[in-house]
Parts: sequence; structure tokens; C-alpha cells
Amino acid sequence: MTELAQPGADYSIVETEEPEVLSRNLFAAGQLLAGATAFFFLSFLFAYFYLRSLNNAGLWKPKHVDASVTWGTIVMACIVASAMLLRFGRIDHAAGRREAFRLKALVALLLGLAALVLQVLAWHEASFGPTDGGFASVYFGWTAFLFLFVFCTLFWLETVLATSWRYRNDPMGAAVVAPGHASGDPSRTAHDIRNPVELNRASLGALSFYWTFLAGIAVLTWIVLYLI
Amino acid sequence: MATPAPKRAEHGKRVIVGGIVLSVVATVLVAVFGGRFLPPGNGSVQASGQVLDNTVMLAIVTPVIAGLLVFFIYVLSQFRHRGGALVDGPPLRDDSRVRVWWIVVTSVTVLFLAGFGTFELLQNGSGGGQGPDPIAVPAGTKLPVQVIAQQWQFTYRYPTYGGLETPQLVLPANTYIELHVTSLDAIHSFWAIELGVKADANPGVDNVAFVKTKGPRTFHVRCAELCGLWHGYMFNNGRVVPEAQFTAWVKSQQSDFAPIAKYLPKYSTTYYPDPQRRAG
Amino acid sequence: MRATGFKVLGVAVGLAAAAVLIGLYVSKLTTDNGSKAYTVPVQTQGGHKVVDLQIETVAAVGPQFSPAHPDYVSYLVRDAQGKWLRRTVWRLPANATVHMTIYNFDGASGLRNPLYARPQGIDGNSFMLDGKATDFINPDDTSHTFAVPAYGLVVPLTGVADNAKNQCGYAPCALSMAHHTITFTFHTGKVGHYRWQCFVPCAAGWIDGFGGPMQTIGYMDGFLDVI
Amino acid sequence: MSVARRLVGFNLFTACVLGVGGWYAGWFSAHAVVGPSLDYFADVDFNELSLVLGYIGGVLGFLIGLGFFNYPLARLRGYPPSLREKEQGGIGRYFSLCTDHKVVGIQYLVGIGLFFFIGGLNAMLIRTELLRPDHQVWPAGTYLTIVGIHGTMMMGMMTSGILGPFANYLIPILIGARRMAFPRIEALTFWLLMAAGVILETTIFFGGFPTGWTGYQPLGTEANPGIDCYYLFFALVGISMTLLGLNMIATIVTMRAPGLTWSRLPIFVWGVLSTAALMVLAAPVLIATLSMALMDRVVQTNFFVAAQGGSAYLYENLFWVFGHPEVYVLALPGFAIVLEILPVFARKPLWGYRLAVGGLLGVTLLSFFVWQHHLFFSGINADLRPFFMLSTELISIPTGLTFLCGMMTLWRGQIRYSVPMLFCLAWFFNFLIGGLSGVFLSDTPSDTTTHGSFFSMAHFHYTIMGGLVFTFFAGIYYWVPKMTGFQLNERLGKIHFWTMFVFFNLTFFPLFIAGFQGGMPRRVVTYPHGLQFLNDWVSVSAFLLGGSMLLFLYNFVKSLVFDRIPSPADPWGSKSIEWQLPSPVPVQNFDRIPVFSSDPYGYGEGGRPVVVPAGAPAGMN
Repeated sequence: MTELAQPGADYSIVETEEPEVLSRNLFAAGQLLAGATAFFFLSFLFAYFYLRSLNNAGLWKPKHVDASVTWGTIVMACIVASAMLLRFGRIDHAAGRREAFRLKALVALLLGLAALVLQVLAWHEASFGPTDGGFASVYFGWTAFLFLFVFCTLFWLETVLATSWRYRNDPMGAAVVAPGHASGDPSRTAHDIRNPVELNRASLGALSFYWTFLAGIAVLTWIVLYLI
Repeated sequence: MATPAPKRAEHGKRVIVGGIVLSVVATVLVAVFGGRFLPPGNGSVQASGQVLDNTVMLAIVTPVIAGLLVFFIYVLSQFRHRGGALVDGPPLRDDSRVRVWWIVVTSVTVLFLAGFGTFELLQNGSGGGQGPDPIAVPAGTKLPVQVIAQQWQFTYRYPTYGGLETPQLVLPANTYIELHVTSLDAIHSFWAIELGVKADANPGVDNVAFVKTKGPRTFHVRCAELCGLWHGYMFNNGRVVPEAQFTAWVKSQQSDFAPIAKYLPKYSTTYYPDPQRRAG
Repeated sequence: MRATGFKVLGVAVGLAAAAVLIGLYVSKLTTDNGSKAYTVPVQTQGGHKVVDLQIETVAAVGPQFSPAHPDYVSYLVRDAQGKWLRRTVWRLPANATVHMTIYNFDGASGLRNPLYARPQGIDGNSFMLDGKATDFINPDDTSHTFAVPAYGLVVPLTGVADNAKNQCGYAPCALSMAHHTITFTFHTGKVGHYRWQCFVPCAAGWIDGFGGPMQTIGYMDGFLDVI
Repeated sequence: MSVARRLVGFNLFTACVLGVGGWYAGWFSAHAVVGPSLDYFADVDFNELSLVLGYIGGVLGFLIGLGFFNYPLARLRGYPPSLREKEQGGIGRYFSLCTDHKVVGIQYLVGIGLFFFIGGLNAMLIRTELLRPDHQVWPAGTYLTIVGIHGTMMMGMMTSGILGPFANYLIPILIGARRMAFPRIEALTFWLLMAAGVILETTIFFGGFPTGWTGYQPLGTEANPGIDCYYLFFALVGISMTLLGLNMIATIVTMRAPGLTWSRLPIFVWGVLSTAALMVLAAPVLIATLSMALMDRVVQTNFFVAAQGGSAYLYENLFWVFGHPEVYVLALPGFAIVLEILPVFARKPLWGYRLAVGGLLGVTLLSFFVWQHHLFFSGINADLRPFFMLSTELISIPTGLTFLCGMMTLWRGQIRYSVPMLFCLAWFFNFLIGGLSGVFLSDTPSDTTTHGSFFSMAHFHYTIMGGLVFTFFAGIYYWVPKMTGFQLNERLGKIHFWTMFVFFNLTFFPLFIAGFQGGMPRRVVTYPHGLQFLNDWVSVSAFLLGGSMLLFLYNFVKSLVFDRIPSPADPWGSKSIEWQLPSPVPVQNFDRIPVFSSDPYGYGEGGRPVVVPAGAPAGMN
């Protein structure tokens, strides 16, 4: 029998978080999250076409129910522009232009927030309420959950931006972290973070993928709810 | 050990022969006698078809159970570790003959089952609800009867008799019945057990099922989909009666419900009653 | 040894806690949504059992009868002392004649299936509506039905007109308030437990009108507990 | 004093306090701010929105109290990503947010077990009612609530019944890692489930729910506010499932130790992988569906109201698009455990490894294409029925492959009848009956009789209880010595097995007859008098089955609390890697990351080592 471990090791030994591992994990998680998100919105897509084809009681889309294409286009454009900016920002970050990245990420964040505010305005300005038949239900349900997903992704974007800002003076690959603070335990001498900038790059890679994916969902939303 | 361990081929032969013998005996028994015990009986043409179907299913399932039982009894009794130090078994990791045979046999069985089921289904719809546009429509004239499910009772309408509505289901013997099942509120399921009919009742949907009655008899109707508080009480009995008796029954019901006849809505295969939202 | 004592104590406390929780859970389930049985007094007339049953229907049961759901529409039953009770499980003798009087204080909400506007399963298939023999009412005027499907019994109750004066807001309702009186006679059969219900979608505010009080024993549903 | 100090801080106690606080905060905020402005609530004595917001507030408060928000807030302030929360030793870590996968595994085992017993208690209550054909013990509405709680608890909680305790504990060990890919998410999945379970039980304070575990519309829309607890429970379970699956796949894909190629993965890891794939893809559909149902109630949308432009069919379709993969989420880990344990006790390599993997993946794939067999007579797409009949029956081919691999692993083995092995062998019998009764349900003409009857009820109890719960216990008897370091009493285990196996069959086999011959529909509070004998038989057996579960509890407590006989590192003579570690597994799992050189099934193939220790030592800074 091979001796793989000694009994009784305690929590004082801490494993380090290697940026490559985090990068691979986040890459896999980003794809899986995208899959889950796709199935989530597929349900709404299914509901859209199902209710539309049934048109029960002639109440799929009564006359006064029509989502404003203008509002929809603006919201979608904000999200797509934000996602594109972040992609460019990622290229900057990879090339070591972290100032440029932060600027782009900040604008991307603001664009995302603008999309959320505009979405709220669009709901407020809509000529119909959630009670007005099949389309109204799908419209409010779908946009509400897109709102939620976008909000959570913006949270992620903010963390990447904030980390980049906090370590703005540290050169890539040599940042120093006080012992233990990331683990929340100041008494612990070892710590699991060695290089926050590299870790942030891993996070940014997955975020950029997922945010672009969500922008794709936003485009789908725009096509389904506003165009057809 | 008193007896030397049999060679591998003998183990296999014993299991295969034992399995086949037991399978054949059991299957023959099922095929011959199964039909007598299997539901839903011979209440209608569709029900008889289902009995045939159930018999075929059981006749296919039986040898599988018999074969596997023989296998397990043999294996678990023959290949047990008889105490002492741990001994490893032979490192068998694959056997292409077993693999191929198994896949072929299961595939053929499955495809046969699906084919047979589809054939039975398309013959006469086998008593199941087929939605508003039925695909298996039996030829000939049919008596339309609408089943209206509501919380928590079934009522029945006979459009050919002036839209007569009654809380009892009476059907003429030896007649093709076209059932239109719909609901006024939640989802119910109309299950005429001995007639072999099951069709969900959905609000705003016309779910059509066909059944050809045989001789006079009674049958049970139960709701087979959870529909709220009195789901467990949503049952009644129906009758299949001779043609003449049916006509007389219709007359008596028409006079019984004459006062309300003018208030009944125009016959329609679906209803969209006002759901009374909370706004109201 | 002390350690074992602690363990035993711990297990005992755990068992006691589990027992208490299960007891609370089960007692909550048995009492919830239920209705105690009301035994209807029986008279004997010529060797035949006769029962007088008086019930009323109210638009809202009010905080006195149901603090939890004061706005539920409900049936109430009158006991021998003339007191109204929110009990919907009525214990009746088998093979008896039941003279039933229903005071309806509620307005009309209309039947979804007009069939139930035709009384069925009662003597003569007609009932007395405010003293007048009636064998059907307009489905739209129906406020509730009293129905025992196992007996094939359905009696539609005419609703109080919307413009009637002195309407009863919530129970208890005095007989001086606007109401309709419906009387009829039916017969209990074999021993058994027969549900009764209302077929009018009268639970205002619930989708399909069949939520809340319509699906809760003690309001618009109950049993004839025939013994 | 020290006790009081320990209660302050981020732990379960704080979480419960903040959970209740959050509930009332949500409740009152909806009442105060939103309630009056939406006049359609005025008619009802119940404000739906405040209930939902109350529960959302409660869940958030619960998670805040456990400390789940500390890390996101730190990240918001720019602190870098980190692996784990502060870990403490001792008993306290089991009652707080802990990112040690072994602690989470044990938390899951106890937590899921608790709710499993609550679900079982409800089953006993159901059978009490069915002792007599007439309505008797529970008010009719309460009976439906009990049925609903039983079904929902079992279907919801037990989705993580094997992945929760065993996969969380074992997957990192089996793949030679020290942690899951996302330890915080791992902890989150557990605590979400606990919050969900409590929410489901509180339904009894809001009138219960009449819909069973399927929550069909429009019955759900017209139900008492108690149904919101059902929606929220299942939505939280859905979120937990998605995250659990995501974490599992990410871990298995990225964190395998050197040398652990795909063809060397233990079959249990493959089972977890395929189950996780189902979870990640199917559970979001559930979350979306229940969100729609909740919106129908709370903001009056009309997704499922036919008269207002919606459709009840939409719910049935969406629910079963999730619902059928869901039942394989329950079944697949069972397959995996059986195939994992058989080689150990037959002392032979797993026969047909590739075939078994193919079977698992085949079931995974096919399970997305069969959902309308739940709706054969609903009137949906009647012309698609032959297709769904075929796809449903096709699933028996990959299922048959796992059967074959198991059977051939036993063939000519040196079989030892230890308790875990007995449970695995019982799986064959139960799943055989369950699977073959499924043939009747998959065939549309036969389904006319069996659909919605006790026959289908018996069928899925044979597959789920016989398939999942038996393997769940197999897993407990097999791995708990490793997880706790103490042996479970073998003799009591055998008594537990035999009583459970016998009474399980005596309980559920007669139900086939009740449904098939007697025409007894599911979820009824009454049944024809002629079926009383059968039902009484079933009830008595069910009570005895419940007693057998209590026997297990007795064994569990006696062995782990009182007897505490240390378990050797490898009591079963297994070659798999977890048995080469001390029991219980040390905090860091491995002193050095191992390098795999073979799969763990090399019985009878010489002394080939499964791993060679190498790699970097832990904790190098």
C-alpha cells in the first residue's frame, strides 16, 4: 500500500490557488453556466412560440399590446456594446495595458448599468401590463430574468474592475498579498493567494466569455420579443 | 472442495439452458392464461386490444425476469467467496460475444415493442385521448359524447340529442363512441376503467378519444389526474345499455332537464369560462 | 463513563425533540383545514327517522367564525339552541328523511356549468324558494349550490339581488337581513361518508373561483357523515 | 460564556436568526410599500407578494448569517479571488459555512438524511389514511398536502441524495485533488437545500398545497398560498442542482491528477459526471418554469391560464422537459454506485468499462427526448406518440448495458455478502421489476390502463426507492467508515437490509395490482372497498418498512456515537484510492498529489499499483 497521506493534518496547511487552475476552472464553469443560461432562456423561447402558436382565446397579443422596438433596441445595444468593449479590454489586459483595460471595463460597466435603468424605464413606459395575455407574460418574464442575469454579470464585472484597481501599482506577476487576508483568517500564516493580477486575468477571461454570451441572449431577446 | 469447480463453458451452458427452460415455461403460461387476468377486461373493442397488448408485454417481460432470476440464483450461489483469505476472481474485462448478443437481443426486443405498440395505437387509437386532431380515426359513424370535467364531477353532453347534458354516462351497446373530453377549470383525466379509455381534460382543449362498446354492462369512471380537494371523490358509474333502452333513457333525461335546456350554452367542443382573476 | 452519560443524554434529548416536533407536526395537520363533526338531532316520526337541518350561506364568514380567513365565503349550520356554527361535517342517521332549510345571504356569482341550476336528487326535483315551488332558476342568478354528488343531489341557491337593502356583509347574519330561504327534502341512504360541495365558482379573488374556501373543508366543502 | 461567544459570528445560529428576521423584513416591506399600491391584492386576505418576498428575504438573511456574502463583498471591494473561507477545526465547522469538501459531504449526509426521514414520515401518514377506504384521519385537503410534501421532499431533496454526500466527499479524492473546483459554491448548494427543505415544510402554515410534486397548472394557480412554498422549494433545489452539477463537471474536467485519463476514471465518477450534466441542463428549465408559475400568482401574468392567452400544456411540457431528466438524476448515481461497489465484493475487474460508460452517457442523452411519455393522453401532439414511445423504450438499451456490466462483473467472481453488496444486489432485483413495469407505461396502448394509476406509482417507487434509496444505503454502509473513521455494525446492517428489502417489496408489489387490476388512481383519499385488503397489507408493510429505517438510525447512532470502533483504512479490500488514505481522510486528502497508473479495478491482475505517490507536497508557499 502506498502511503499517500498521514492522518491528522490540520487546516494550517493551505493549498495555493494557481492562476492556471483557476483559469481552467473558470473557463469550464463559464461554459457550463452559459449552457445552463441557454436552457433557462430556452424555456422562455419555448413558451413564446408555444403560446403564440396556440393563441388561446385569441389573447396571445391583443391590439394594444406591442413592445416598443425603440426601447428594446436601445437596451440591447447597450448590452452588446458593453460586451464588445469588455472583449477589447481583455485584449488590452492580456497585452499589459491595464490602464486601458480599466477604462474600457468602466465604460462597459456603466453601459450595462444604463441598460438596466433603461429596461426599467421601458417597463414603465410599456402600453401594457403583465396581465395582458400570452405575449405580455412572456415579455415581462423574459426581460425580468434577463435583467437579473445582466445584473449578476455586472457584479462580476465590477469585482474584476475593482481588483484591477486595487492592485494597479503592482506589476503583473509580482503582486504581494498580506498573509491570510484573502482567506479571512489573519492568524493564519500561510495564504492561498500569491498573484492577484494573474488571478484577475483568469477571472476576466471567463467573464468576457460569459458576458459576450449573455449579449447574444440579449440579441435573441431583441429579435424574438421586438422584431418578430 | 468436494467437487472440482466446473469449467467456464459449463457454467454458461447451465445458466443459458436453465434460463431458456424457465423462460419458455413461464412465457407459455403467460401467453395462454395471461389474457384472462389482465386488465382492463373485455368491456370494449379498445379494452380487448389493450388486453392483447398487455399480454404481449407480459409475455416479453416474463422471459427477461425468468432468465435473470436463473442467472442471479446461479451466480450468487455458485460464485460465493467461501471464507478464508480474499481471493481474486478471474480478470475478465470484456467478451465481445456476450456484448454483441446482449445488444442485439435488447435492441430487437425494444424495436419490436415499439413497432407493436405503434401498430396497436394506430389501429383504433386504443382508447387514449388524441387531442383535437386525432390521427387514428376509426371508420364509420360514431356517436359523439362530450365529457365535461369540472371540480369535482364529470357531466356529459350528447350533441346529437339537442345538446342534452346530464350527470350520468349511459352509452348504447355495440356503437362507436367519439368522446370529446374538456374541462372547465383544472386538469382532470377521464378514465373509464373497464372501457379502456383515458383522456386528460384540459381547459380550452378538445381531447378526442374513440371507443367501441360491446354488450351491456356497467363501468367505473374515475378522475386520474390530481385536480384538487375532492380528486379522490371524483368518480361515478356508467352503463352500456341496449339501443332501445338508450333511446328511452335519452327521452327521460330530456324531459328531466327540460327546464334548464334553454340556459345551456350552445354545444361546443371547448369552453373558455372566465377564470375570474383576482383583479375581478 | 461520563462521556457515555453525555451521549445518552444527547440521544435522549434528540429523541424527545424529534418526538415533540413530530407531535406538533401531526397535530397541526389533523386540526388544520378540518371541521369537527356536528351531530344533527334526530326525531322519530312513525318509526322513521327525520332530521331538520338548517344551514346558511354567507359571503364572508367574518372574524368571529374564522379569525384566519374572515373573508372566506362559507356555509354555517344552526345547532339545536339556534346558534350558528362553522361546521361542515354533519352526522346524520342512515335511511332518514332530511328536511333542509338553507338561508342564503350571498349575492349571485353565476354558474359555470348551467346544468346545476336544475335541482336534482331531491323529493319532486323541486324546492321551495321563499315559499314558492321552483324547479329551476336562472344559472346567472345562482349564488351557490348545495350538492352531494354521491346522491346525485344538487340544489341551486338564488343569490340576493345586488340592489337589495340591508345586505349582510359578514357572518353572523340576522334573519332580518336580505336573504332567500330555500327548503327541500332528501333521504340519506346507506352508512357512509359522503362529500358535499358547491359547484358555483364563488371563491372571489381566486382564479377559476375554486381556490381557498372552495377547497377547504369547513367553508364550502364538507361531509355528510351518515351513521 | 464561551457558548454564548461561539453563537455569535457567522454560523447556523446567526443564520437562523437572520433568516427569520429577513423573512419578516421581506414580508413587511411588501406589505408597507408594494401591497397598497397594487389594488388587485385588496380582495384577498392574503398578500402573495409579501409571502414570496418574505421567503426570499429569509433565504438571503440565512445566507448572510452563514457568511456567504462576505466573500462577494470583499471581491466587490477589489480583494482578489481566494479558495476557501476561514476554516476552523472542531464540531463548529459542521454548523457553519465550511469549504472543506469532506465536511460538506458529511453535512449533506446528515442534512439530506434528516429531510429523507421527514419525507418518510409523510409516507407513513399517507398510509395511515389509506388503512380504510373512506376518508378518515386527515382532512381531505391536508391529505393532498401530505402527499405533496412527501413527493416533493423525496424528488427534490434526493436529487442530491448521492451526489450531495458521496460525490462531494469522494470526487476530489477519487480524482486525486484536494478540493472541489469551487468550494464556496459547494457549500452554498448544501445550505440552499437546507433552506429549501425548511421552506417546504412551512407550507402547512399557509394552507398546504394540493398539487402533488408535479404542481400542475391551473390547479397550482388556484391553490392556497402554501403552493408558493412548493415553488420556492423547488426553485431553490433547482438552483442548488445547477450549481452542484456545474461544480462537479468543472472539478472532474479540470482537476484530475496526473495520469488519471478518462479511461481510468472510476465508474462512480462517470456516473456523477453524467448526472451533473443532466443537472446543469435540466434544472434551469425547472427554475424558469417555476418562476413563470410564481409570476402567474404574484404579478398576474398568464403563462398557464388558457382563458387569458396562456396554456396549461405549456406547464406540462416545460415541467417534464425537466422532470424526466430529473428521474435519471435520481437513478444514474445509483447505477454508478452499484457498478463501483460490485467489483470490490466480487473481486473482479469491472466488466465492460466502456460499455458501462456508454450506457450512462446514453441514458443521459436519451433522457432529454422522452418527456412527452408523461403526457400520452393529455391531448398534446398525439401524432408524436410513436416517437416518444420509441425513444422511451430505447432508453432500456443503455440501461440494459449497465445491467449487463454488473451481471458480468459478478460472473465467476468471489462474491462476499457484506452489507453494501447486499444493497447493490437488491438494486438488481428492484430495478429489474421497476424497469420492466416501465415497459407497460412506455407502451401507449398499455399506458391507457396504467397511466396515473397506482401501477405507475409502484413503478417509480421501484425505480427510485429501489434504485436510489437502496444504493444510497449501499453508499452509506460502504463509505461511512471512511468518512467517519468508525465501523457500522455489520449484524444490525444485515437485519436492516433484510427487513428493508422484504418490506419494500411487500409494500410496493401489491400496489402494481391495486393500480392494474383495481383501477386505483394515484393521490386519492378514498378507494373502492374491494381494495381494502390490499391497501391494509401495503400500509402494514409500509409501517414495518418505516421501522426498518428506524433500525438503521439505531445502528447509525449506536455505531458512530456509542461503539466507535475504529475502521481500518481499507476494510473491504478495495483497490480504489480512497481506501488507501487513512480513515477519516485527513484535511488535505493527500500529502502529495498522486500520479495514477491504472484504473481501480485491477483485481486478479497482479499487484499493479493504482497510484504512485509523487508530485508537489501540500502547502508550499
